[in-house]
Amino acid sequence: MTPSNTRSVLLGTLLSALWLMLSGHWDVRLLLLGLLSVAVTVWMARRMGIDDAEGLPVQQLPRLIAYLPWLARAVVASNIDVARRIVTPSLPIEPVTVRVHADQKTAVGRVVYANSITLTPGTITLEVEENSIEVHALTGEGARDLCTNEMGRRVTACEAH
Amino acid sequence: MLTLTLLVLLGSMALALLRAVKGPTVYDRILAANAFSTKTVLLITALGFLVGEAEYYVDIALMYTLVGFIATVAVLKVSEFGNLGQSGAVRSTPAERPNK
Amino acid sequence: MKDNAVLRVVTKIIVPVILVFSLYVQFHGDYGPGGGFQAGVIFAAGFILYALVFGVEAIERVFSAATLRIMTALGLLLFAGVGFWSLIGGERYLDYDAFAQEPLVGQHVGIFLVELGVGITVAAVMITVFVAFAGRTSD
Amino acid sequence: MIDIMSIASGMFLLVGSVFTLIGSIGIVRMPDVFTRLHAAGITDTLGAAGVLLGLALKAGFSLLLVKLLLMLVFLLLLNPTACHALARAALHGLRRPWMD
Repeated sequence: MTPSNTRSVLLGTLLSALWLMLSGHWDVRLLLLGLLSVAVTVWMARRMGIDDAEGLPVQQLPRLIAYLPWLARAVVASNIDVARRIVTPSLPIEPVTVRVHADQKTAVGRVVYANSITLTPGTITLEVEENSIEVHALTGEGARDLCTNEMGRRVTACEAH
Repeated sequence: MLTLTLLVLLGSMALALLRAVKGPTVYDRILAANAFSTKTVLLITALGFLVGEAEYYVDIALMYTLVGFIATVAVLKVSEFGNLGQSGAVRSTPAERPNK
Repeated sequence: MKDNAVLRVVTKIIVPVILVFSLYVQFHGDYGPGGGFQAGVIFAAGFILYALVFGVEAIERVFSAATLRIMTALGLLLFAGVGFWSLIGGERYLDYDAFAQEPLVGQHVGIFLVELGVGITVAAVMITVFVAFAGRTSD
Repeated sequence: MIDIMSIASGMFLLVGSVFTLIGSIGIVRMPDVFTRLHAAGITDTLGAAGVLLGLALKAGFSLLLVKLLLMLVFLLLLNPTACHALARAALHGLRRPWMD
């Protein structure tokens, strides 16, 4: 099979799983309609040209799931920190913008990194470039944490295959 | 606890609305609208549990999640380019490699 | 907005999800909230997101203007055709009992076809309206 | 067993409500659009996750649970994207961010 056909089959499998999660009906009529819906969607995705390696990061997917627990803990920790700053009457913030190095090789890797940064409150991705990301941080402390590049290294580890 | 959550969500929506009214920039208003739509999604879901028809309400909330995102992107595009159609390759930005 | 890598990648991931969701809404009208009109709107919204990020001319890759016109007419024709089929069967307009021996089965088939027609027309018209508006520039 | 579940669900709802409220207060209190985005991020992550997981514990093992988790995934994928697009647009359209 050509790579694009393989990806279409994969997309179809994932979308079928989505249909079953949404529908929850197992009679023949709705299963056939589900198959039809998935087929129509895969066909449209092919015509749109969105079922490429960016739209369907198959190789990275298992590692990305393994990365999520670490991300969740980071998100909770920074949530508590930012929440405490908001409820402190003096509002102790000192916003800075920093440029952090992004050594991810693929666009998907950079996007995962950028979204991880935005997802943790206290840091927001402003601009994604070829090998760096511009970040707005609520505190100098948050910016320094990011510069240790622990998150970046973990995301880069996801795309190795 | 469910009732409390609903009341808190309504209060938060009022605060977001306050930000949308006060502005001062268009981006503050878009931000407020986006936060408002997130809270609307949560409100619809929680309301479904309160009235005991969560299966119906969660579908509506799912749709609202997707459409709210599209709405934010659309408004951002209008505020940035002045129209909806432009492909966006026109404005010069530090280059992300084109798609193909 | 194609030069925004985050938006581009997330759009590529989410558009198929939106399309499947809209078709789920289309075909589960008898079980949950939904039906042709809502499904058509969500379906079109998926394409609108695609066009917002990749430019309105990208829609041409999937639907040409002629295809959209044909889809609009086809949906309407399906709707009207169901109505007249019942007339021919000796029932009233849009009386679904004419579709099968069993009235209940006939109603299911009839409603399904009518909703499908509504969905196709609404989606095509929404996309057409968006293309018409987005194609115009302010400067 | 039922009791433990409902207590856990209540705890999650409480956490979600508290963070939603704090995020909304932040949207009103913060000095400019970028800092407000940080506050909105609190509502979008721990606020939404708390409320949805609390409701998911109420739902028990069913299709509803799957849909609630699906909704959480959508929110956690789409909200940072909208947030980044908004920050980027504000950076281009506005001026430099507010500094101390």
